[in-house]
Amino acid sequence: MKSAVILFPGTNRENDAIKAIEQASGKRPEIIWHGDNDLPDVDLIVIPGGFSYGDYLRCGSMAAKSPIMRAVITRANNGVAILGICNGFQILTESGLLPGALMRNSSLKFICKRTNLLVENADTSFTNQYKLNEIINVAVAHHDGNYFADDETLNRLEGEGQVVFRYSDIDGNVNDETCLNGSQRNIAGIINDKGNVMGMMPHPENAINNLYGGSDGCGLFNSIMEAI
Amino acid sequence: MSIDNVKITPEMIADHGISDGEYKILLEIMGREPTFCELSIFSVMWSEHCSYKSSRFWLKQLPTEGKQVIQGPGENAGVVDIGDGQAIVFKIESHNHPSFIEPYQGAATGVGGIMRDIFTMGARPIANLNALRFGDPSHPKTKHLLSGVVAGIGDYGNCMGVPTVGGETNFDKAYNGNILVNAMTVGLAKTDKIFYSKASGIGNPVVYVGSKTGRDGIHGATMASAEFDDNSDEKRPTVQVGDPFAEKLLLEACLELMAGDSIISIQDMGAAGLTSSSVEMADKGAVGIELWLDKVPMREEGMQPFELMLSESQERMLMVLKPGREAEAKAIFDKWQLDFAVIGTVTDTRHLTLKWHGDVVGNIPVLPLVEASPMYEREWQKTPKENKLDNDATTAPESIMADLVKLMGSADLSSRRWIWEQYDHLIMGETIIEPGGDAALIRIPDSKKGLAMSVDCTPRYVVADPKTGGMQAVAECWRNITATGAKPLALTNNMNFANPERPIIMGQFVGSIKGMSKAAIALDFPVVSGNVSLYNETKGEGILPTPVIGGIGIIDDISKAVTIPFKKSGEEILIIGETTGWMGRSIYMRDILGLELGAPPPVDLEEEKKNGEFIRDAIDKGLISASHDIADGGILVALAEMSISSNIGASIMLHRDQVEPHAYLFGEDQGRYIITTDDSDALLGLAAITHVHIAKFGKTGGDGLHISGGETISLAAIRETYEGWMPDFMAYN
Amino acid sequence: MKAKVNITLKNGVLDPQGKAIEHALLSLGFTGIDNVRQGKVIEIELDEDNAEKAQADIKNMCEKLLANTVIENYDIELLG
Amino acid sequence: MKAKVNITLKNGVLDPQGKAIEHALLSLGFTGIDNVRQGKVIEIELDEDNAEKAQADIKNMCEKLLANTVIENYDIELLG
Ligand SMILES: Nc1ncnc2c1ncn2[C@@H]1O[C@H](COP(=O)(O)OP(=O)(O)O)[C@@H](O)[C@H]1O
Ligand SMILES: [Mg+2]
Repeated sequence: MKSAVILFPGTNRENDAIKAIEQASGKRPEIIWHGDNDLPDVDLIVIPGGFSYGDYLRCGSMAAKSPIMRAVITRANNGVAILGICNGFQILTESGLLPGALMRNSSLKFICKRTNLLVENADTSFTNQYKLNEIINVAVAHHDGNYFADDETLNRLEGEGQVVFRYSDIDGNVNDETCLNGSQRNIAGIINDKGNVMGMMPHPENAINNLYGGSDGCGLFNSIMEAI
Repeated sequence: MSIDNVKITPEMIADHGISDGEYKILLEIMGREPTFCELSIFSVMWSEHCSYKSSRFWLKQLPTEGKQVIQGPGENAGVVDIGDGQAIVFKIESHNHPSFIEPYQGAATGVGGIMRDIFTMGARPIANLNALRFGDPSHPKTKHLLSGVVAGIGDYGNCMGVPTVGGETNFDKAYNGNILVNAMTVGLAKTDKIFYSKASGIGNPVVYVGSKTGRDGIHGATMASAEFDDNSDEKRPTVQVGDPFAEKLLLEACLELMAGDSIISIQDMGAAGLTSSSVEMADKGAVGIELWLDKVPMREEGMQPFELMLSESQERMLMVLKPGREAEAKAIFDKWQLDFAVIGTVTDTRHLTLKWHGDVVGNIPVLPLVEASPMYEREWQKTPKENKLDNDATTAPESIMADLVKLMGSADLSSRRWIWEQYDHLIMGETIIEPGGDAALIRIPDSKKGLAMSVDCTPRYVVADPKTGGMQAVAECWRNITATGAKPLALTNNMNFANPERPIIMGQFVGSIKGMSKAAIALDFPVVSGNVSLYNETKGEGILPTPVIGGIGIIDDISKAVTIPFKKSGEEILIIGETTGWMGRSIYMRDILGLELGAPPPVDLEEEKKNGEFIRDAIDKGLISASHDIADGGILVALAEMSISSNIGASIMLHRDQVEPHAYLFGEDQGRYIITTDDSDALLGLAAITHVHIAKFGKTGGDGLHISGGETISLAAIRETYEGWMPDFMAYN
Repeated sequence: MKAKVNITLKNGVLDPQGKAIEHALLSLGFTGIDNVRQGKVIEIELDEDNAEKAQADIKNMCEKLLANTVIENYDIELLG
Repeated sequence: MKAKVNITLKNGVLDPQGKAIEHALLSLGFTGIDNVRQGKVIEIELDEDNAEKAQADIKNMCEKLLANTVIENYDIELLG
């Protein structure tokens, strides 16, 4: 499996993603600079976490307009698997590859903590190694993860099984109390209608190790290997 | 007319904080009247902040040697060998005054500054810590300051992608008018790729990189050393704004350039900006530097030479490159969208020569500027010793568990989760022990090695007995690192004190240095870097003496590291170290009885060392399943923390014949650990051989803390107050 | 010519910042306040004297970058 | 009554956001732009008909919460 990780000025979780991909695939992804116009021939493109362009103006807004994103959009339309994590998710919504927007956390504070996620769709290229309604434990680390879309969009996402992860408790309860950032309907991760572009705020790439941090994130990277 | 053609008046001299005596020396050095720009340079270089004039004499007494030390104090940061060709580069630095004036930006730029000190030496920052002190929770400014400082530290470190893994936070009315924000950064470098500030090579280009220069914080360095008065709110425009995004780019660009071989020397622009960086580079290299100030990238119009020399605009570096390597270096900074400008050259004059569109506006001999910088051996007075408190003076409580609940929900002992959840403590994916334990532990990437880190100080001990307090701070830091199984390697320190011109304050400083030195020698825990912040005093009200110790240690195999949560029910709980029930200056005395009396607990360095070595050895042998050092609040607080973090209760037995129960449970004797094991025979055996005090204390299990034959309290009740205090306190802020 | 762009959240879009400010004001003891919303202002100096042209340029900037039209409205003021 | 508070950075205070926006606009191909600054607008609905009183209230809110007067200026517009 060949993969690429996109690097913007201010990206800072690229090595975490690279480690996770390398661990799952045995192959190191290529790092692609934001100013490039072309992408190599790859099966997976990861847009990692961080503060692209300082997260100034709106998170992900400037990265979404960078030259490389035009190439990413083309690949997305051609069906290449694209995963945006955290800032990557924000960039995907800003570039229109995923619906909605990520707003400031309702607490207004940056929040770094482990949380449970309910896997609502285990039938995607990114989640096939999980079971439906499985609870996984991964960390979030963001200031702007408060997912917003209008009701029509939300209903459509839910109706089409495009909501992949929701913030929950250990028993899978999804409610205001388990919604750590104010996201509508506890949405933590969504996928596009074609099933090849996924965005999520939590960090599976920081949960790939049994000794620390847990290994619940492995399923996601293994799923991609399985699908490709 | 340029200000540099203006005649220097006595008012200007006074405004620059230069005393009559100092001005005389200045005239001798210059052999003429200085220009305004020169006067400004002397002013910042001779400020307390840059010259360490009150502290230098005493700092020289700190032990700085050890076979692990690659670079001690005197460079941007200390460097310690951790084997395998790798080194840890670390330092702590204060940003106290700026954080009081503008907590968010003050704290943020503090973090930015210390990170630059680390990566200017060629190390990639891999962890941040911070030690914070605020005023009384009921003081009207405390909430605002706490929320701003934490957000500032978080936003800067989070954006940089460096995990903030540890720290400490205290509240005391002594900090009402002077909070303390001490930030520590730990970086990883290769031992053969450490960069220093020493300039060399006559004719080599002096290069400016990073953000543009504005009128930020002009006279900030002198402000940082001046005692506050009621007008300090007026000094506001000197606040600097941090741009963590620019710093992230600067970090990546510098490390990329450092991977090659074009840099001769490099120095961050911190306090006193271009002045102190150029003087330092010239001084270290015994060369001169000529700067063409009109070439400095400027953010504002009409900037004058002295402003360029004094500006504290953030996110800038100064380097000397090998000749002919400018283009290669510029390409890297262009790629990262940062300014790059050749602004001068190395000369053989040993002068700092400043030119402005070709005209000389300053010409100062570097050596006298540095060497004649004042050094005062200020008068000092010893803090009178207090007697050991007689425990009979403390009345036994009605309910030990009710007092425990109170302590666990107090400002100083309650959970700091509200703070560290605002810090990305997981980025880089190597965090093994997260905030909330003793030391933080991160893995050294691609290895089995772990790096333990802690920052510690107990000011209420230091104020009662500076020497003991200094020893205790070092010992506690060492102990925290030891409790994870790591071997402490070296420390950095941040000396935060009130006005040193008062002999009693200077005495606190001197006592602390003596205590720290003694402990650092005994524990083979040398000082490799540090920072001094004096004049933390407002209208005669000084802070508690606060010598913060930041330490690092290494564990060779992270799979052996031990954490504080209990691991399972039915394990034996033991106390290592002797418990005499020392109540003087304990949190219990202060917060439950409202008394701040008596001598603080003595630090027996022999015992400390022996007990620590025992812990490390037992952890290495796999005999310990959970361990925690016993500090503020004594045994019972430590036990409660282990229980809460694991959700496993404990039953304990008291040896009533020895010490009164409350003194036994809440006393703060030093050098102790609380541990669990499933093989107590082996541990007892090992303790017997090494003559370590060890006492069986109880067993893990249940959903509460239970004193056999006595009270029980549920973990839920403790957790509620423990986790509740800070969120409640900070609600709607 | 100087332009000022006001960017506000669309009606119906949740405004966490506005809400938090409202809460904070209430807890500071202010009363009778409602519907607090936070937006952005961006000021730009333009090397363009023709107002119509400037307006068009800024509009273009808004659509391309300055505003996220999924959630935000913008309006442009030219300050001559 | 509705009030609008404009909050801007004081002159000479570094504006990293403005700087980044300027960069981004330039790299999108816009030219002739300079000195981009970003500020905030806060809109508040007030249960107060007396303009003078409203102005005083809002000023108080600015000093206490809305603006960081160390580095920011604010101005108040009442929208009747
Ligand atoms: N308390 C201290 N103990 C040991 N070294 C110190 C202490 N305070 C300052 N130093 C050393 O003095 C030098 C100057 O410190 P500082 O002014 O904080 O550096 P910088 O300007 O690089 O931030 C550094 O090498 C620092 O490690
Ligand atoms: Mg430095």
